[in-house]
Amino acid sequence: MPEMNLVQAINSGLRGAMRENDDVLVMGEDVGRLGGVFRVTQGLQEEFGADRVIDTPLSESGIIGTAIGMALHGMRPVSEIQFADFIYPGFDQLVSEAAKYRYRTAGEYQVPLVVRTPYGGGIRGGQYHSQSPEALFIHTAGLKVVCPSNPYDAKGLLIEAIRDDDPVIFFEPKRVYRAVKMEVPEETYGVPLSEAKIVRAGEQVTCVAWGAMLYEAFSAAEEAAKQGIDTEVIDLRTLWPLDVETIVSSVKKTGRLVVVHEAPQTCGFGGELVALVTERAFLHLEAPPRRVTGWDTPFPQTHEHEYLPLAHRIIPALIETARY
Amino acid sequence: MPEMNLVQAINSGLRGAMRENDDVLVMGEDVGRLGGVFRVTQGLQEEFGADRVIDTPLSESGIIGTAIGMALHGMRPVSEIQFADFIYPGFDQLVSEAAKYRYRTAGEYQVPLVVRTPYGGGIRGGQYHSQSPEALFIHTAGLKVVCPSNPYDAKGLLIEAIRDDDPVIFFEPKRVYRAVKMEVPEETYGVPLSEAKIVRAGEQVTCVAWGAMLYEAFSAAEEAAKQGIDTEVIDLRTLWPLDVETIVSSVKKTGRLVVVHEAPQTCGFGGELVALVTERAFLHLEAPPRRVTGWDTPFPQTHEHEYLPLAHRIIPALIETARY
Amino acid sequence: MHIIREDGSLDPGLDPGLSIDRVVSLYKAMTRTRVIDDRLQRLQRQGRIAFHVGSLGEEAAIIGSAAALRDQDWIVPCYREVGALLWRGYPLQRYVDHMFGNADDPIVGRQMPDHTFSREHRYLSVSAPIGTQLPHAVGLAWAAKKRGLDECVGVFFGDGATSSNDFHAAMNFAAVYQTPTLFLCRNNGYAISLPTDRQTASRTLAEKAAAYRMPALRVDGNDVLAVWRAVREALQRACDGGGPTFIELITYRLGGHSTSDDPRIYRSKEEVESWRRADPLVRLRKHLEQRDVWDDDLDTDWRAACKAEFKECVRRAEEKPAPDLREMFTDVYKDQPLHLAEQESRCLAGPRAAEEDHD
Amino acid sequence: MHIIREDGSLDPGLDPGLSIDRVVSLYKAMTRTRVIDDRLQRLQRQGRIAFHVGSLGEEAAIIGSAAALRDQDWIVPCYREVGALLWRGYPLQRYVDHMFGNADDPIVGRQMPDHTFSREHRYLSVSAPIGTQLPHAVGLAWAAKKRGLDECVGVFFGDGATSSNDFHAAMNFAAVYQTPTLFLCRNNGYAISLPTDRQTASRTLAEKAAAYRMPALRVDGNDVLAVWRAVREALQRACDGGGPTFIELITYRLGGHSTSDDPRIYRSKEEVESWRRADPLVRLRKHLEQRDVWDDDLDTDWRAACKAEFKECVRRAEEKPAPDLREMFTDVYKDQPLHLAEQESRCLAGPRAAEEDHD
Ligand SMILES: Cc1ncc(C[n+]2csc(CCOP(=O)(O)OP(=O)(O)O)c2C)c(N)n1
Ligand SMILES: Cc1ncc(C[n+]2csc(CCOP(=O)(O)OP(=O)(O)O)c2C)c(N)n1
Ligand SMILES: [Mg+2]
Ligand SMILES: [Mg+2]
Repeated sequence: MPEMNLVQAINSGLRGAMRENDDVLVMGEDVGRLGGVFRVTQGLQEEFGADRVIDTPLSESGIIGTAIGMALHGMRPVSEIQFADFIYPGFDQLVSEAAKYRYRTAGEYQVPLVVRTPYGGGIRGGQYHSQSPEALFIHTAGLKVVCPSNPYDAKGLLIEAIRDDDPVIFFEPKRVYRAVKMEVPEETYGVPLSEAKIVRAGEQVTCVAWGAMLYEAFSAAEEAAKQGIDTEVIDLRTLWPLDVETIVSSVKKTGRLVVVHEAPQTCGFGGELVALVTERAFLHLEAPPRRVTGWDTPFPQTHEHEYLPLAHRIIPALIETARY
Repeated sequence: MPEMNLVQAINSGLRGAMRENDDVLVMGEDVGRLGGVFRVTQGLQEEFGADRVIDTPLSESGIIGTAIGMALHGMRPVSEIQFADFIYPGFDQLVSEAAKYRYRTAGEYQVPLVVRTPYGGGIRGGQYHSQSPEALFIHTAGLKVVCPSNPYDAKGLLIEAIRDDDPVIFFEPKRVYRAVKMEVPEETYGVPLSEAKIVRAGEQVTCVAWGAMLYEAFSAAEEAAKQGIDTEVIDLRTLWPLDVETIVSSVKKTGRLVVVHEAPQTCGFGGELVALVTERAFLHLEAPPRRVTGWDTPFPQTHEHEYLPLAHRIIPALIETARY
Repeated sequence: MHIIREDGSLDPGLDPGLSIDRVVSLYKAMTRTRVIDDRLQRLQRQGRIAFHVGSLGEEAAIIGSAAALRDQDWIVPCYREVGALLWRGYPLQRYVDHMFGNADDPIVGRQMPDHTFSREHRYLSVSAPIGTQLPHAVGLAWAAKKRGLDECVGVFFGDGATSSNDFHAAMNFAAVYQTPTLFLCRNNGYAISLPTDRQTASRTLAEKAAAYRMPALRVDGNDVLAVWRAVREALQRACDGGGPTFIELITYRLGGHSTSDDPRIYRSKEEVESWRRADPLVRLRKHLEQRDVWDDDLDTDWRAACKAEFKECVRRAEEKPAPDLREMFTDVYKDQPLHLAEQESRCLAGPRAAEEDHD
Repeated sequence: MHIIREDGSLDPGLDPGLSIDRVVSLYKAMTRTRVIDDRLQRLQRQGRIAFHVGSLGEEAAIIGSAAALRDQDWIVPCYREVGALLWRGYPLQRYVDHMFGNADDPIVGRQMPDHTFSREHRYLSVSAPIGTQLPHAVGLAWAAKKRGLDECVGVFFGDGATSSNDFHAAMNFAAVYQTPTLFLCRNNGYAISLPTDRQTASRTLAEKAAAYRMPALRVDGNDVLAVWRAVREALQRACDGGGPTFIELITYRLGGHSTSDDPRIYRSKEEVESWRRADPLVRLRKHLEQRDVWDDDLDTDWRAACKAEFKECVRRAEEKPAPDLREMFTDVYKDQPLHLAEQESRCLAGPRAAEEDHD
C-alpha cells in the first residue's frame, strides 16, 4: 500500500470518485491549471479535462451557487473554497439554499454537493488564512460537517461525502496537509460519516478533538500519561450529525471531559459538546467539562502558537480535570 | 410619559439619536418612502430628508459594506436588514470586515455601525422570515449582539448601540413589535449594554431568555409558580459581551438552569450558556442544565407554534429541572 | 419590441405566427392566473390564507415566457410565476392545498404560501432570498450541457434582483461557460417601494448584460407575443450552443408587492392608472376579438369556469387536516439522524401549543 | 491611452505637463518600490519574513494613481499598493517592522505581512478577502460628500475582484449615489493562475462600468503619465460632483502572485518576456534620459541608496522583540470586556508554547 500525506490522499480520493462516477466534478479558484494553491487537485485536470476540473472566476457565491444548480440536476460537484476564511461570500448559498432545498421541496429535490476547504492555523496565515468556522455550519440544519485528521480517514470520508445525497462541508486541516504520512489504499473505499473513533483508550478523562488538534490532544494525552493521567482521546471525524453515543459512553466511563478546538471559544462547537454531555451524563460528571480553544479574538499571526490550543495548554486541562 | 409599542419605541430611539447627532443616518431597503416594511422608520424621511434616511438598492452587502465605509469616516450609520434571514448576503462584510477592522488596525480605525434587523418566528413567515441567527454573530469576535424584549429597553439599548464605537447587531423581536405597550420617555436615554436584568426573582430555578421568548419564559415561570416552583427569570438584553455574573450568581443560588431560545438547539447560544454555567458553577448545579429551543430543522410554517419554545414546552422543563 | 398594436392588430413583420388556438390558450391561461390571483387576495383578506404574492399585470411576461419554452426546458422561478407552473399542467388543487398549508400541501406546511416547486414539471423551487435562484439556473443549464442533453433553463427574477450578489455571479458564470440559460428579468417597475430608476443608475436593465458580454433583448412584457418571440429567439440561440441571453420584460406590478404591502404609500394613482391602460389581458383580448375568436360570452364563461374550479379546490383544501406534526422532522437530511429522531419523539410526547391559529 | 512612446518621447497632445522634478520623483518612487520588493522577496526566501506580496511590473499603475490624488483624498488599498503608502511618506522603518511582525509593527503581529494601514496617511487597511474594500471606498466617499468635504477616494483592486459580490454592490451604490469614488482596477492579467480572459467573457474590464452607467477609462497602466492623467481627469470630475469613474489600468504582474506562488506552472516564459519589454521603469527611464535628467550613475546611486536604507531598516527590525503577548487580547472591542480580560490572564499565567518558529 502506498504511503500518502493528506494532500495526496485527498487527491487520490477525488481521482477515485471521478473515475467511479462521471457526475463527479471539481470546481474552484485555481484548481485546474495550477492544481490548487495547496496542490490538492494536482494532475486532475490532465486526467479529466478542463470540463470536469474547472477553473472558476473569483466568486464563491458562483462556485457554490452554480454547483447547487448542477447538484439539482443530479451531478455531484465538489467545490473548493481556497481558504475557509473565504467561504463567507458563498455563505448565503450554503445556509439559505443548499441546507434547505430538500426540506423545502419535501425531498423532491436534493443537493448532493461537497464543499472542500482548508481550515485552521499553523501556517502563519493571520486573520484571514487561519479560521475554523465549523460552528456556523453545524448550527445550520441541513448541512453535514466533516473534518478528518489523517490521510486514510480523509480519503474515505471524502468519498463517502461525495456519495452522500446531502450537502457536506469538508474541512481539511491545512496544518496537517504535508505533516503526516500513512498507508492509504490506491482504490476507493468509504469511511462512514457520523462515526467517531477512539484513537487512544483511557479511563480517567475523555478528550474530544478533530482535525489538526487531534495530534495535540493525542500528544497531550501521552504527556499526561507520564504524570499518571490516563486519557481517552476521541477523533470526531464527522462533526455533524454527531456520533454522540461514543462521546457520552466515554464520559460515562471517565466522568470527565475536555474538548479541544481552534475556533474561538464562544459559541464554538465545544460549547455544544459540553452542553450535550452535561445534559446526557450529568450524574456521571465528576469534574466540570473543560474547553481548550482558540481565544475570543480574531486569529493573530506572530503569536499563533499561543492562540492555538496546542498540547502545552491541553496537558494542564487534562491533569486538572482528572484531579478535580 | 407616552405609551409606546416596540415599533414606536425604536422609531423614537432612531429619531432621538438622529436629532442628537448629525452623523447618525438610517439606510436600508424600503426604509425611506415606505417607512420600512414593519413601519419602524416611518416618518423619519419626512423629518431628516432622503439623504439621511436612505432607500437603498436590493443589496445587503452594499447596505452593510458602504455603511462600514461611512463609519470608517466617522459617521454612525444604522443599517436595516429587512429580515434577519436576509443578512447572509452581507455576512462577509460583517464577519470579515466590521468585526475585525479595529483589531487589524490596532485601533486606528473603528466601525461604529449598528445593524438593526427583525428576527424570529410568530408571524407565520416560514423558513425565510423567522430565523434567529444570533449565534453566528456571537461566535464572531469583534461584534456586539443586542436583543431587547420590551419598548423601554429597546429604545435605550438602541441609543446606546448607536453611541457605542463598536459594531452592534441589533435583533428586534418582530413577534413583539405591536404586541407590547409600555411607558417610554420621549427624550433620549441609554440602557447600558452588557447588563442583564432579573425580571422575576426566584429561588429554585434560573431561566434565561431574551427577545420574544422572554414573555414565554415569564409566563411559564408564573405557571410553574402555581405548581410550587419558584423561578428566577433573566432577560439577557445584550447577548454578547455577556453579563455572565448575573447568570452565574443566580445559578449559584438556584442550582438550576433552563435556557430558552428560538434558534435551533445545536450550536445555538444556549449551548454556550450551558457550558459557561457548567464551567463556573459546577459544584452548585443540582440538576442538568436544560435547553428549550427551536428544533434542529429549518423553521416551519404551519406548525410554528410547535417549533417555537413556547410556554407549554418551558413549563415542564422548569418543573422537571426544579424537581430533579 | 411590440407585436400586438394598440388597436389589437399584429405587426406583420414581427408576428411569430402562432396558431390561433395557441394564442387563445395563452389568453385563457393569463385570465385563469388573474382570476386565481384575485380569489387568493380575497382569501387572504378574509384571513383564510396567510399570504399571497401575485402577478397582476405581469401575466404576459410570465405565461409568454413559459409558453416559449419547451417541455424539456427548466423553469427556475422567483415567486410570482405560479402561472408558468399552472401552464405546465400543475394541478390547481395541489396549488390551493399548498396555499392552505394543509396535509396535501406538497411542502407539508413548511413554507409560506406561494413557495411552489415540481420536479415533474421541471420547475425548481421558490425561495424568499432574492437572487439566490440565479446561480442555480446557471448550474442546471451547465449540467445539461455537460451531460449532452437538449435542455435549456429559463430563470425569472425582478428588477430588484439585478442588484443582488448572485445576479452578478450568475451572469458572469453563464457568460464565461456559455450555459444555455435565459435570464428572464421582469422589470415591473418596483422592488417593493423602490422604483427601478433608483435601483440602478443604468438607463435600462438590458444594458447590464454588456458587462458580461451577454446578448440582451428588451421587450414589451405586456405583449405576450413579443415576449414569446423574444424568449423563443433566445432559446434557439441557447440550443444552438450560442449561450445565455438576458431578456428585459418591461411590465408593471399593478397590485401591491404582496398581500402585506400598501403601494399607495409610495406611488401615485395616476401612475397606476396609466399602466392599467396597458393591461396585457385587455391588449390580447382586443386582438382575439379582432380575429373573431373571442367575445364577451366566451370571456364570461371562461372566467366563471375558472372561478368555479378554484372555489371547488378551496372547498376541498379547507376540509383537509393540517400536515402531520412528524413532517416537521423529516427531509432535513435524506435519512433522519439520531438527534432529529430524538427531537421528534420529544415533540410528539410533549404538551401541545394552546393555539395553532395566528392573528 | 499611451503618453510615453516606445522611444521615450511624449505624445505632445496628451502630455499632462508635470514638472520634470515631479516626473523624476515618480521614477524614484517606482524604483524604490521595486528595490524593496526585490529585497523582501529575498528575505522571504531566506525564511526571515513569512510572506510577501509584491508589485513587480505594476509600479506605474500604483504610484501614478497615488500621485494623481491629493493629500486630502483617501486611498483604499487592495494588497499590492504599499508603494502608494510609501509615496505618501509612510516611514519605511514602520513598514519593515510590520513585515517582521515585531513589537513596533503597527498591527502588533496580528496580521500577515503586507497588511498595512495608516489613518495619518488617509490609507485604509489591507485585508485579504477579495473585493470587500470596494464598498468601504464608496461609503467613505459618500460620507465625505454628505459632510461637505472636498475629499475623493481612490480604491485599488485587481481583475479578479471584478467577479466578487462586493464589486457589484460597490459599483451600483457609487453610481446610484454619485459618490466621488475612483475605481482603480489593476488589470494585471491574472488572478493567481486565472487569466483575465477567463475571469469574464467581456472583452475589457472597462466595459463593466456600463452596467452601472458609470464613466470608464482604459489606460496603459505601465505608462505612469497616462495613469496620472486618467486618474487626475476622473478626480476632477469627482470633485466637480460628477460622481465615480472606473479606470482600467492595463498592466502585468511580472512576478508570482505572492512568495507562495510558482507562476511557471500556468504561464509561458515568452508571455512574461514580452511583458518584461513593457517594464514601466524602463519606459520612464528612457524618457528621463531623453530629457537629460537621469543617467546610469544617478540610477546606480539611487538604487544603492534605497538598498542601504532598506538594509538598515531590516537590521533594526530584526533586533526588536516580538509584540507583547497581551496585544493578542486588545482591540477586539474598544474596551476590553470581561471575558477577554479573563482569557488574557489565563493565557499569560499558563505555560508557553514550545516554539514560536514555524517551518
Ligand atoms: C436578500 C433579500 N433581501 C431582501 C428581501 C426582501 N424583499 C422581498 S421581495 C423584495 C423586492 C424584490 O423586488 P424585485 O426583484 O423587483 O421583484 P418583484 O417583487 O418586483 O417581482 C425585497 C426587498 C429578500 N426577500 N431577500
Ligand atoms: C473572497 C476571496 N476568495 C479567494 C481569495 C484567494 N485569493 C487571494 S488573491 C486572489 C486573486 C486575486 O486576483 P486579482 O483580483 O486579479 O488581484 P491580483 O492578485 O492580480 O493583484 C485569490 C483568488 C481571497 N483572498 N478572497
Ligand atoms: Mg420588481
Ligand atoms: Mg490580477
